[in-house]
Amino acid sequence: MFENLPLWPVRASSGAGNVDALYIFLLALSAFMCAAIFTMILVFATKYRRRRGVEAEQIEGSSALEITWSIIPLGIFMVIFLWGAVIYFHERTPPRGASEVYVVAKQWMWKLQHQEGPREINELHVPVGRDVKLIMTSQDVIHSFYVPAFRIKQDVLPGRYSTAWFRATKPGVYHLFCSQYCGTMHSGMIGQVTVMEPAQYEAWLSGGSTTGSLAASGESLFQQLGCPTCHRSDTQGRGPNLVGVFGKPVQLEDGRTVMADENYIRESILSPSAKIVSGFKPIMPVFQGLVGEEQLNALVAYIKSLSPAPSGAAGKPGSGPTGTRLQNVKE
Amino acid sequence: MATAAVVAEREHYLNKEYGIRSWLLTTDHKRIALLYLISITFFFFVGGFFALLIRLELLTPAGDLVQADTYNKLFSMHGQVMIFFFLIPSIPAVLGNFLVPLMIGAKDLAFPRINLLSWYLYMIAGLIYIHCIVTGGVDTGWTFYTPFSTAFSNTRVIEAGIAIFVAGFSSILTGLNFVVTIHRMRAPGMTWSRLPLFIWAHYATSIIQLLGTPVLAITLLLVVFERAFNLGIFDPTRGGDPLLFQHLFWFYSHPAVYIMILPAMAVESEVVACFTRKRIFGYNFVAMSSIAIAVFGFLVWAHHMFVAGISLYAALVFSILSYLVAVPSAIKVFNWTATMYKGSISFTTPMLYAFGFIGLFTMGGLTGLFLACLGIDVHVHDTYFIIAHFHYIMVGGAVMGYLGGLHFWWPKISGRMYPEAWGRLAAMLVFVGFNLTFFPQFILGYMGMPRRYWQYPPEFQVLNVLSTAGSTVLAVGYVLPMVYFLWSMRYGKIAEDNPWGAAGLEWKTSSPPPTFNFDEEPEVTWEAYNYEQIPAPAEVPVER
Amino acid sequence: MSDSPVAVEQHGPELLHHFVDAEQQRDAASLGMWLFLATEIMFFGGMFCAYLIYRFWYYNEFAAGSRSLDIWLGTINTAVLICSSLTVALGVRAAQMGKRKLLVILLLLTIVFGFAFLGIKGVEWYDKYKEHHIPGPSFNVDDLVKAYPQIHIDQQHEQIYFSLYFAMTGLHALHMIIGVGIFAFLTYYAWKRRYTPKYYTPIEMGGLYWHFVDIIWIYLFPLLYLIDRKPLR
Amino acid sequence: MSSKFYYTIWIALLCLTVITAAVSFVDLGRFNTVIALVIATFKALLVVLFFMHVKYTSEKLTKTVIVAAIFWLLLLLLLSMADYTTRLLA
Repeated sequence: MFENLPLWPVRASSGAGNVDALYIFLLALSAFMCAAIFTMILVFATKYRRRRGVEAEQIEGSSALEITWSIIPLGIFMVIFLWGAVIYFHERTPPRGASEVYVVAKQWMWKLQHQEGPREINELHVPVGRDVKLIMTSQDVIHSFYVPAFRIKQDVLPGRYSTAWFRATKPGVYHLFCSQYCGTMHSGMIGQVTVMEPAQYEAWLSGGSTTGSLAASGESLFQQLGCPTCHRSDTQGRGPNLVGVFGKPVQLEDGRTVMADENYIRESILSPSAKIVSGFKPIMPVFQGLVGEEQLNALVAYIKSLSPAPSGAAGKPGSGPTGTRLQNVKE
Repeated sequence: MATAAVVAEREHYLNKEYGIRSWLLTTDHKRIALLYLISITFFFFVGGFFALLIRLELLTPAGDLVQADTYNKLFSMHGQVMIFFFLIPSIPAVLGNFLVPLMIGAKDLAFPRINLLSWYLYMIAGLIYIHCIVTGGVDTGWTFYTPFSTAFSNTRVIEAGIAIFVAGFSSILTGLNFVVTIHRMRAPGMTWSRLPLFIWAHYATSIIQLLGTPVLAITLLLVVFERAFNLGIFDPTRGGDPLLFQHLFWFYSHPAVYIMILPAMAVESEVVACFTRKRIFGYNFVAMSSIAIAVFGFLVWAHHMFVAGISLYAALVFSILSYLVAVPSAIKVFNWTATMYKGSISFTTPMLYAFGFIGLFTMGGLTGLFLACLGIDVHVHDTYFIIAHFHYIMVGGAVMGYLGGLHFWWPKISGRMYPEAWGRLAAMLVFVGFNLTFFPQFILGYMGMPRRYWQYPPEFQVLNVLSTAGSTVLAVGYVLPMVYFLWSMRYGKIAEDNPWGAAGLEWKTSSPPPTFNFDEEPEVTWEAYNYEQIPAPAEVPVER
Repeated sequence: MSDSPVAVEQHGPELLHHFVDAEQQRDAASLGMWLFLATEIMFFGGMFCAYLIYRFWYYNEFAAGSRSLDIWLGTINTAVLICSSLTVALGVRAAQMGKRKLLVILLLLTIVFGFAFLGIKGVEWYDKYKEHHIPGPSFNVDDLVKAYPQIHIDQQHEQIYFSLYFAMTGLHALHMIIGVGIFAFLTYYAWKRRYTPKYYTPIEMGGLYWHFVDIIWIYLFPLLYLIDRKPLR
Repeated sequence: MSSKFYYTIWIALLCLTVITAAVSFVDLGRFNTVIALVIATFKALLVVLFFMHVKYTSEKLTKTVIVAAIFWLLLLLLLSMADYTTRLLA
């Protein structure tokens, strides 16, 4: 109902409606509370304004009343908390099988690369109805990826990946803001997200220069850096076999078990000695400073592509083509 | 400046001695309060000047009034000046300094020389900061987020950091003095349950100052070390975690919000009681809610970091804890409202500020619920929604409280009445101007306008113009009291000892009080807010 | 830093005007000092927090860095500080009993121990300087990588350990310097017969401060020096 | 308090220092850290209780201040760790 009001942001993602619903609930609650308190104050102020010969009535207070107006708000707060937590949990858990876009933020631009290969600067094209997961990192300071129309925001940190996801529901062009202050042209670090119908999107995708998928460029980089000498696809290598590693728990030498997510792979490339896989020696050279953020993204995308895409992607129209492509790279 | 106005023959703290030395070397808490008053007023107008420039820049979507770098410095220095050099010391160091010993019946604070030292530390910090401003300023935002502040900013971060470090110790010493004074210096009969709520709230504030400020001090020091000596504690290129800085920073800076708002609540309790002529409804609950706010305030800091990359589980924990601190704040609002029931309410300037405070604080507090709520915070974090929210708390709450308190105790401080009509006009201007300035920013925020933007998409312009228009009204509302307070020091009506017919020990001594506060040591035999025993003044004293 | 000397405000031997009696004055000073020490705990607490997190993340680098410190000098320095705490405790007792000469001697001894600690600390820092273990552009821990091949060291992460080492020991040393200053002050006034068995609050307060700085070191020693000394396999 | 008492505490502190340094050379796995911290806390307690006279002070307030400060320090440490220890879980 607020779609046409100029004072309300567009709703263009699957999650936006949930956020708006909670927001409207909170607005109504606040309006009610304000109205109640302000009315009481106004009524008291007129009714009990100072009159000659009328003394104030001394009232000590009432524990029952105090407890009532502590417990009832607390109850309401817990409802708000739970409702908000559900939305947040949803926002922070990307669905399996989402197509991936790698984002590198730097002062003061957004560099994005689709897993299919196309690169964009300060622009992101996505189709309607597809889950898109953003895997983001920064080259310098903290930035924040903010698309008001999608109601998503996530700080982008140097030295690690942070992720966000959305499913666009409405074609159009929306603002992409950097919302974490990042220096001189912080307010110039804006771009746009173009949401297209799937057919148009496929046309756009094939229209660009064909650089090959991100995983493919990752693979050639993997070869180039000589990684396959140790990371062989059998069990004979001096390094762990990387096939099927991603998304699974990894047993470390010191007894810990960690989940092999994007950040784990990233750390294992940049600072291999931090987490040694059980049964292997810390012989891998450090790649900190040798590979740039975008190369790193390609490597991560490649290593992820070595793990079979989850079958849970079913039921999400539009995610089909990427899923098969990933599996092709595997062998 | 205050000495010039005094003509009464009776000896009191203002006319006991004259000359610059008698002020700069004073250990009298009342004189130190006035020293603070002058210095924080100066910084208030410095910060206000930056604010006006920011609002003027935002009149148009394009960045046309100042350069981007200048704009970044303006909002950074606006924040730092207003928070560390105005709001944190405002009520505690001026009204608290003046009133804590008077209210508990002491001759002075426990450590008068440390009190003076704390003012000197504040002045040293202020001078360093002014030097920082005039030699180029600082552009890190008031939050100093790393790695921007440590490795990327080209401005005078070290100087700003050291200034705030020193100001922090000034704040610690004030808090330390209050706690010791409240524990050790109470007059005979002044039991804990007889303390004015002003004292309870200042006690809670002091706890935060004591236990929170050192963490800010060390955090800023580590940032300074990182810039100056190449240490790498927050440096992501060496494996450091930029979020660690944020954790440490907000460990202080969230409770710091309560350093600003608790004293304002302290003022409101006194003012509401006086002008409804009633004991505050639920004294125990209001007193304990201050302590609860101080303690719970330390448990919620990471709600500033819901989108910063903290773990999902930590976010859940900090969100639920954030709601805990909302309960005692709500208790206070309900109790003030309940106090008005069957009262005898008069609409003096301080009471108008109190009405304004309750209204604006309620709105600020309710929008705080939005921000503690994980699902909403993701969308509105780092937008103008946040800006509006914390200005409702800090300006709508703390500054309204400060101005209300200044009017309420002005007769005691200066021995003169301010012109009531002008006072009411200024209070109305502040209220209207404030809402016009900051309400549109809630809408801007939900529409998605990020904070700290020098230029912005044109669809946000209408609301920004409204906001800028409001800020000019607000500015007039702030200049007016300064003018008529100064005027009243020479021309104002001589104040009686207790012009409002208020309860509280501070009204039992003369106006202005003698140097040692009371001619005879008071002995307290009554409960706080014994308004049934105090005759109301025949009419609300109005100038001329 | 401006924090420390102020907390031991020098009350005149006579009662200050705003106190009712000497007991109130003494109690106020004592509470003030303890509150000040509480703020000091939080001041160092920020660094302890950073330490805890990074030790959790980069245990190997912390272990290697800890091994590179001289445990003998560390232990000796701990002993030196404990001795200084003893002289302070005895000094307060001497003041209580009005033994002026003993008090002055004990205060002077404390100062000597203080300087000894700072001197040893200086030697340790100088060693770190020679070994290029000071964080910054010339930082280099190839020597540690060679010395402890069993520990997987990341050179960058190692800088975090040494950053914390220098921040923590540096600020501790600064507190020591301030402490020595305070004690020089106390010695002078003790010599001038300012303190009597009825009035020795400044000695007591200075003592509390000194003990506190000692306690910080009591924690810094195991946290920085003893992370991992067990024989390497 | 007699000076002998102070000497006893002093000896105890010195012994504990030597013990903590010596024990660190013995491989006890995780318990090395635990023992080091337990000994440090014990030493700190000796200093606080006896050298700083907290044991004999009649005042509860002093103890309250100390407990409050430690409580706040733990708040800082534990709530920060609530983030760091759970980051890898998600």
